[in-house]
Amino acid sequence: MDVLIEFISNHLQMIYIVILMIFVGVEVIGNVPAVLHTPLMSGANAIHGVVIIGAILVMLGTSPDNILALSLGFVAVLLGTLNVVGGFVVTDRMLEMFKKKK
Amino acid sequence: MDVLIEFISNHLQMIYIVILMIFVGVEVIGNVPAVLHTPLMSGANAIHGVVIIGAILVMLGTSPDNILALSLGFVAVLLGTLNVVGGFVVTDRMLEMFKKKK
Amino acid sequence: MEYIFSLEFIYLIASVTYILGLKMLGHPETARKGNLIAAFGMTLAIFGTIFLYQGKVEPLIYSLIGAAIVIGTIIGWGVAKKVDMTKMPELVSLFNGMGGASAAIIGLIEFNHYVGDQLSIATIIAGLIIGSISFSGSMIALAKLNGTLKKPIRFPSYNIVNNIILIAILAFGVYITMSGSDSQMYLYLIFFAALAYGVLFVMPIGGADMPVVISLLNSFTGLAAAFAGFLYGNMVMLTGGILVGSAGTILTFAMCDAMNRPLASVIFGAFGEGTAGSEASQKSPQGGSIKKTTPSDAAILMNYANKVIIVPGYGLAVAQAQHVIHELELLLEKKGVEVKYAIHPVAGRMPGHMNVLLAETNVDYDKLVEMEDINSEFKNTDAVLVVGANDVVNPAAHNDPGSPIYGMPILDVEKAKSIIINKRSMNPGYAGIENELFFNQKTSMLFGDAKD
Amino acid sequence: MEYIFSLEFIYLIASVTYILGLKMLGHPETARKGNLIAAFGMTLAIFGTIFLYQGKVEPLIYSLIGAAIVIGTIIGWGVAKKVDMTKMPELVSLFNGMGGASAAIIGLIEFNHYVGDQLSIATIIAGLIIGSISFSGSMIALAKLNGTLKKPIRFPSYNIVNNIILIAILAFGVYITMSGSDSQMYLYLIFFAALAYGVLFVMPIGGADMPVVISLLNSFTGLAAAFAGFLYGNMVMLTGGILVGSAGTILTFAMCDAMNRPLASVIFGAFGEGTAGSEASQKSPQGGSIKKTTPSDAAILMNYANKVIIVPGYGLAVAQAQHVIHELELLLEKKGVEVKYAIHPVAGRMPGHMNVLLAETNVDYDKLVEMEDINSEFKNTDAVLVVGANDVVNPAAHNDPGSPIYGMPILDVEKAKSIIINKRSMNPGYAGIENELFFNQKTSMLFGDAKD
Amino acid sequence: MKIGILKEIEKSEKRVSISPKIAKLLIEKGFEVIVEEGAGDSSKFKNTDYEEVGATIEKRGAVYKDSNILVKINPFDEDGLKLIDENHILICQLFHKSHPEIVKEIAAKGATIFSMDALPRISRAQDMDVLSSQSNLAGYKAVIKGAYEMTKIFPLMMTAAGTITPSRVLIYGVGVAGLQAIATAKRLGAIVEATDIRMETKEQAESLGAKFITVEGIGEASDNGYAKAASEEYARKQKEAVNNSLFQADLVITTAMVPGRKSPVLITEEQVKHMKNGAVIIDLAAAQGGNCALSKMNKTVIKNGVKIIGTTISPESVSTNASDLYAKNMFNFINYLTENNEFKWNLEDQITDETLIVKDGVIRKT
Amino acid sequence: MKIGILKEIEKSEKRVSISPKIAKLLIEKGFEVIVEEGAGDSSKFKNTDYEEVGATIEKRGAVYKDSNILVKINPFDEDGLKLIDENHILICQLFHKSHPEIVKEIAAKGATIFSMDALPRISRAQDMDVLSSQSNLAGYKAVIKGAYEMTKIFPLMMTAAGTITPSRVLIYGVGVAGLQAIATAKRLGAIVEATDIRMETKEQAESLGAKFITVEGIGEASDNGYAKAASEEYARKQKEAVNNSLFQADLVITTAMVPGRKSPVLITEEQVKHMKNGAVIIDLAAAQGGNCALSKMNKTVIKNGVKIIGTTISPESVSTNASDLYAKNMFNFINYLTENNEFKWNLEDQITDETLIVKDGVIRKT
Ligand SMILES: NC(=O)c1ccc[n+]([C@@H]2O[C@H](COP(=O)([O-])OP(=O)(O)OC[C@H]3O[C@@H](n4cnc5c(N)ncnc54)[C@H](OP(=O)(O)O)[C@@H]3O)[C@@H](O)[C@H]2O)c1
Ligand SMILES: NC(=O)c1ccc[n+]([C@@H]2O[C@H](COP(=O)([O-])OP(=O)(O)OC[C@H]3O[C@@H](n4cnc5c(N)ncnc54)[C@H](OP(=O)(O)O)[C@@H]3O)[C@@H](O)[C@H]2O)c1
Ligand SMILES: NC(=O)c1ccc[n+]([C@@H]2O[C@H](COP(=O)([O-])OP(=O)(O)OC[C@H]3O[C@@H](n4cnc5c(N)ncnc54)[C@H](O)[C@@H]3O)[C@@H](O)[C@H]2O)c1
Ligand SMILES: NC(=O)c1ccc[n+]([C@@H]2O[C@H](COP(=O)([O-])OP(=O)(O)OC[C@H]3O[C@@H](n4cnc5c(N)ncnc54)[C@H](O)[C@@H]3O)[C@@H](O)[C@H]2O)c1
Repeated sequence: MDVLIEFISNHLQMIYIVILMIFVGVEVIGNVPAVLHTPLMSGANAIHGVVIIGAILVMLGTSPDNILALSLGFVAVLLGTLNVVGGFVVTDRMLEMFKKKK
Repeated sequence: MDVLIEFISNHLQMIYIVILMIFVGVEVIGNVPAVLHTPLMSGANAIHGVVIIGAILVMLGTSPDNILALSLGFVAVLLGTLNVVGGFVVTDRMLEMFKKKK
Repeated sequence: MEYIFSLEFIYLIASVTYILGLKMLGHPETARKGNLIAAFGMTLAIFGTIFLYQGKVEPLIYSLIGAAIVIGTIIGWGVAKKVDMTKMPELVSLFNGMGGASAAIIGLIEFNHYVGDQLSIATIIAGLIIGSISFSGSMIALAKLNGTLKKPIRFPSYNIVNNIILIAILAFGVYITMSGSDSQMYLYLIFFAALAYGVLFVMPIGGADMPVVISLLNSFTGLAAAFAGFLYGNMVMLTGGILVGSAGTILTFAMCDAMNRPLASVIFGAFGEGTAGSEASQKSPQGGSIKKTTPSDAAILMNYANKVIIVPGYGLAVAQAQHVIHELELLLEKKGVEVKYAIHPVAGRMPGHMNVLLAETNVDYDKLVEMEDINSEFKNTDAVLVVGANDVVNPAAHNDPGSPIYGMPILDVEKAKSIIINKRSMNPGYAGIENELFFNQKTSMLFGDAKD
Repeated sequence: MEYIFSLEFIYLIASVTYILGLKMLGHPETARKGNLIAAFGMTLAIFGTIFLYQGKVEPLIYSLIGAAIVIGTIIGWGVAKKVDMTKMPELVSLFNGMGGASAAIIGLIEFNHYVGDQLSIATIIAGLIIGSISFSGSMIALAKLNGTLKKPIRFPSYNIVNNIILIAILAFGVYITMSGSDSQMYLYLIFFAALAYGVLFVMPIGGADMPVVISLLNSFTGLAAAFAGFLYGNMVMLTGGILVGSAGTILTFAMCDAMNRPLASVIFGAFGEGTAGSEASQKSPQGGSIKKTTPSDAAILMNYANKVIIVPGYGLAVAQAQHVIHELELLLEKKGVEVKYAIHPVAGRMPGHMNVLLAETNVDYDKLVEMEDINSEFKNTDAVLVVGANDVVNPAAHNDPGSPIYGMPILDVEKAKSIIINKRSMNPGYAGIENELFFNQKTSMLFGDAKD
Repeated sequence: MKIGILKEIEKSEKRVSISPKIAKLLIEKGFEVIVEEGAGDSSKFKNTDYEEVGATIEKRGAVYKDSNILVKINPFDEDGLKLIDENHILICQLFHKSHPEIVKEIAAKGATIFSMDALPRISRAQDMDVLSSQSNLAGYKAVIKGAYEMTKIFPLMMTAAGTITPSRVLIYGVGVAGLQAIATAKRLGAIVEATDIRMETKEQAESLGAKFITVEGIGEASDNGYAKAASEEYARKQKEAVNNSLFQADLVITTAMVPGRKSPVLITEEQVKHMKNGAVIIDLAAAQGGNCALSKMNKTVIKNGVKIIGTTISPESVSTNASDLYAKNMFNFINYLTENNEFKWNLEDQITDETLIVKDGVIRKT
Repeated sequence: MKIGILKEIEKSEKRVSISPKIAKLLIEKGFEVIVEEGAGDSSKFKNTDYEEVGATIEKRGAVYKDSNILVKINPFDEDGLKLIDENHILICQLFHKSHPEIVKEIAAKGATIFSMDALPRISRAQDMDVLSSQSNLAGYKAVIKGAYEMTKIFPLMMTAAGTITPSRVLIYGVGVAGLQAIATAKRLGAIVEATDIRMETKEQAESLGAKFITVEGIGEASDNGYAKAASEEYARKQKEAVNNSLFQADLVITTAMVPGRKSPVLITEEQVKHMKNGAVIIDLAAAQGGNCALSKMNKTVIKNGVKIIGTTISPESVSTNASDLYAKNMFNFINYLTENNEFKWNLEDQITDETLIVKDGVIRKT
């Protein structure tokens, strides 16, 4: 119990941020037309590609002789990039159908 | 400059919270029908009555012999209460017109 | 340790209730509940603060606080309950002022506790200034609303002067912060300066625009609260304050374009009194001035009416809006509103013009009521929608022997609780918002009595 | 000091771009820009992280990172550009998996750096589990979408088993955290367990439901990212992750009721393949299965069409929806869409039935086109809206010598790019959303070829 | 006072000036109502219907003898005039400008007469405006008659047996009659075009879904709702503008009238030659000479495949409704002129002044 | 092959079996078309119109002599039958059930005849279905005729001269004709009620805005679109159910028919007595005896104030359109039966089988 309490009071602001973020997330999606579901999903998908930053941090942190970590990290960054780049590009392509007519 | 920088990096999370809060605020209002403007305003008005907490803290903080502070604080709390209570009650009354018909 | 956590926790909850509350306030159905939720959160926060305060406190102080709260509650409640509907805006303005004052006072008190700590001082000063402005401003707004202050005072280059003062205040504030001075004198100086500015700020603005002003001041107070919150690192004040600050601002703009005028023109009183639009749900008739309103607005008004009478006229034919009106009718009936059409014998340009139109959309014949029969019904009608009719609802026929239509029997729409007049439509077919789409198309309305 | 701040600052900006981006993605007009904004923020964050990193870093590592990013970009871009539209969902699923994997790997690496620090370990484990699940899950989803995996595998009390495994994993996770053990073995054990669960989780779900599943996994990955962010106290990851987490969840539900089925029934495969609804903007025809769609959806589809043909039938008369349809027509034309009516000679129940109906709403005679003339036009029509017509668009007249209408000429709607069939209306008049209100009234649509 | 309701003697006339419903109202107001035998028959009002509401049925002579106020629709005829004297107050559509001789006769008898058609076209007079109420019905019936005479149907129909193109209807004169004609033709699904000398009618016609044919250089002002006579030059321009539509038209309805004048000729024999085989022209202005050169009052002329039917603005065939409306107008009129059943003779009042043609043998208007 | 188009000789008949437009199509398909002099006149088609599209105009005798296929609308009459021989293929509405003697005659001549009215009511035959195409127009015209005969107007009108209540129209038989009648009456603003023995027509009537009068215990099934004869008991129930509306009705249109049978009597003399003074009954079933006991074919009977007009489902008066549609039906029919201008005689085919009454002198259907 105390652990929890301690945790909360230590990371109070973090918690605020998390909660607010959730609100924002919910609000932002609001009621989107169904046609946009896929693009939206794909967009969000691209965004959670931020993990790549984690991956980068890991690599930046690891000593060059820790092969395992390095190679794993390498893969992580690679995958992350895939997620980010691919994600955004795909989304963009999907959205082409929404180009406004003149 | 440094002051600013320092300030920012010290209160980073606060800043996040502020920004997110702003987002939430904006999102939440979204596009409200004009009839709701007054009630909404009045509701918001009641909410910013939170200052009362500040007032209370002041009083709790001041030593009982600091008459000025006390009296001022007293007024502050009083006014704050007015704001809060009055605000919510008024809002509620305004909203009576929205009672759903059977 | 324990109680800190729980206090923080309470604050957390409170902040959430504010957000939820505000959100729900945005929808007619949930508005009321929303208000209560926020109120609940507030109560929680207040008592939390008092009872979970760490460190020793004199009972005297407790009792003082208690007293203040009790008195405040009684007064606030009483006033809020008693005052009659048309005075609501005054009240809001009043309470808003209270909040501002309270914030200002905090500033006054806390100032010398924090001398030296620039950041805090800056915060305090900011809170003080904003709080004071919003206080004095609200008071003026109040005075204007209940008519104590009639005409907007405005002298050449008024705005310039105003802005200069404002800048002076800010500069002074910065100076105090930087200098680290602890002079009470300075403090009160800036305090009064701010008060003065508040007055000057609101003075020149037309009474009809007050709601906008109030909303603006409202978000000011929000900011003030936020600053205080920042000062104490008190989350609930911070969040609550910011929330109101941002929401309030948006709201202000929303209001402005509800009466379609730019905020600037409101503040710098670009328009004169006469044409000044006035805020929607405020029913008190503004002498002779015209109230604009929005479709969604009028829609809600009708949705919550029990009985609506539609008065079609030649304009309906010109706009070919019969289908639209019919759909509106169906819509309202779904919502349980009783809808009738008042057919004036000479509405339109040929005998039976309206019948032809409405028959086209298969409006139920029983819904079409002749003038003689319907005139008695207006008085217990909540809303009348006059679509492109004019002469047939023109009181001049009764009152003005000079007028060409004098002596012609008319529909006594004035008797109804509220009247919506729809005149010349902009480009019909333009898609609007929400379920008012079609209704909206032809609707830019004038609130109040028929006359063009 | 300097650069930290600026990095933090960059992160701040990034987080904001995500929010904005996501918001804009919610509106057809802005969607595209939104996507770009988010992408921009992301780039910013990535390079910021690399170049503003404090403390010494081997060039080797830099180059490695660089390489990884370059390769990733090339592959990702290439694939995304090449793959054809119908395969989009697969791609999304794939990329989502990548993200999950990446998160999982981070967990694997960081584990032993934090042994002892319970909180961090807990975070790591959580990230690891979720990441792995979403990785393996996505892969299965992918396989199902491109048909590698056909039929849903499901054996008695499948769900029970699944849940047990899940619980086991969680319990084990908690144990590792508490025990403070540093055993790599445990780590990998839980890793693989999670992978396995991911597989089992998706296996039994019908291919048509995949989009929902992907969206779900998507929000999982979001969470994983958030955990990683928490681990490093890295704001941008935290915010981004949470954002996706919450948004994704909402989205998942939205999708579910777009195909009106509860999430549960999707996950526990309550429905069989056949009737399984399928996600809206995905065009690939599902063998024989029916696609439901929502009004707002169909609306947008038509708004962005260049040419829409409306096929009225007897149902239109029964529903008396002619006015509604007419308004829709006007609406679309305002949006610059070309609208025509295809009148089948025997639509309705009497000769000229449709003419009577549409004349009532003053539909322009030139817009009514006879079957012979319009049939050629369908192929270059983006959307056909069939309202309460059936036989007259029933291909059986061509294909099925058995059918009573065999030999009757019909409207070849199949040729059009997309078809919306509107059948029996629920209670007309119920107010829907946005400009689709009226349209919506009579609309619960079946996507795909005509047949009832 | 006693009000006498006379039977209309014109053979084509099917209306009656007061319907039982209104007779009832009059009686309630304290008037006595005497109805000539069979007056209501062809409007489907039986004598008994009148008796039920308290009116008395009399032979024609008796009606003249017993009543102070004599009500009719059409001008009084020779034999009628013989029976009137200085005590009689007559009310009917006299069209005094066109019938000076009758006016003289009445004056000679020292009687008094109000003419309904002289009513000013002002808003507050609308409920007594027989021209509006009658020509309105005439507009409706003209279309029905047209539809009946045509060998085509009005609406567009896309059927298994091919598509029937909608009929094209052209309407001259967008007055009350014209507007109602537009409305009715439109309802039946025809493509309707209309033209008028008064520009303000453009919007009105369009508000009923008709296409308005503007005669460029159109500039004839209207005085209080009525049209002035058209200039030569206008007439020419008009023909040019309209011809195109005229030659495609399946049904043409003309309502163009200029009060107290011969109505303008809008369709010449030459134009008729170019019209569609099978087309129909209904000329509501035939009584005043007709808008079509070939039209003859109450006759159907067929000229190379075109049927030209001459009739009037008075909707005799829808007699039931027409009588009801006319009667209501009369009621409002009498009501307006009298105070507890006595005439006010308020000659300052515009309505009284303009409608009172002869007072006690003195001719006030010519 | 040569197609001969004969002039209809019945005096009331204004239609022609092939219009110039269709003649053109036939000629394009390679047929020769011979038109009897003046055949199209009363449908407003001039001989020249036919010649323009490449048809030849002949005297009646010549038409019979030169052509292989003889097309008509009404059954062949005595003199006509004299002129036919075994090479002739005749196409018309024979109503063979009602005209056995004509069938015999034709058989005797060894000729061949298709009867259009025998066409099966199946979807793919709809474009040859003359009953549908014609009764559709009849439904429209019936309303126009009614509106023309009535002394009231259809729509509701609230005017300065009082309110005119809408007319009430009652329609018996919601077939093709009935539906079109509903639509037309509704368009004109009347309050429309309808009744039919086939329950499925309820929704159809309502889809056009009419109120359907359900005869409780209604249960007569329909076979392939046609109604079966109604039971005694049903007839009674129907009258009870309808009376209320019947006695308020201003216009009644009856279209109730049972193929090859005398049409049911739906309105008795007794009922007519209770109807409104001035009401009008249009009986489209008069040819088969009529739905109203009093109606006489092609006559207008007036019985205590009620006008009863007996006519048929064939819309002779809208001849232009009617001919167009009939012609189109014929074209589709001939088209369907022939392959590059030769008959296929595919007797397995339902349409051929059911319409082919006599083949080369052999009677196939009675
Ligand atoms: N019934 C008859 O037989 C007959 C015959 C002749 C004359 N009149 C006269 O006509 C008048 C009828 O009165 P009324 O009230 O029906 O008509 P009205 O008094 O002429 O007023 C019509 C109003 O509709 C508005 N309007 C025009 N087009 C519009 C559009 N597209 N959308 C929205 N509003 C539009 C106009 O104002 P904006 O331009 O500002 O929009 C105008 O004020 C009476 O004075 C009557 O005496 C009647
Ligand atoms: N034109 C003529 O002269 C004539 C005469 C007789 C027969 N027919 C026959 O009638 C048919 C006409 O074809 P059609 O496609 O026009 O009509 P249809 O084939 O009868 O189909 C009508 C469809 O509308 C739907 N519907 C019914 N009420 C509805 C409502 N309130 N809202 C939405 N949808 C509704 C029904 O499906 P749900 O019940 O699932 O909604 C039904 O499938 C042809 O087979 C033709 O042969 C024509
Ligand atoms: N405001 C009122 O109280 C009131 C009451 C009744 C009628 N009115 C108006 O008075 C006007 C006239 O009514 P009316 O029907 O008795 O008019 P009318 O019967 O005298 O004439 C019929 C129409 O023919 C037109 N016309 C005349 N000469 C023409 C020409 N050469 N070419 C083309 N058109 C020509 C006239 O402009 C008029 O519109 C109408 O617009 C009506 O709305 C007003
Ligand atoms: N699907 C097709 O191909 C097709 C084509 C044409 C017509 N039809 C259908 O066939 C049906 C009959 O067409 P029709 O107009 O030739 O019918 P009809 O002319 O033979 O009869 C007219 C109507 O009278 C009704 N009727 C008969 N006896 C009655 C009684 N005692 N009381 C009340 N009503 C009675 C019949 O039900 C029918 O609706 C129609 O519903 C039509 O839609 C179908």
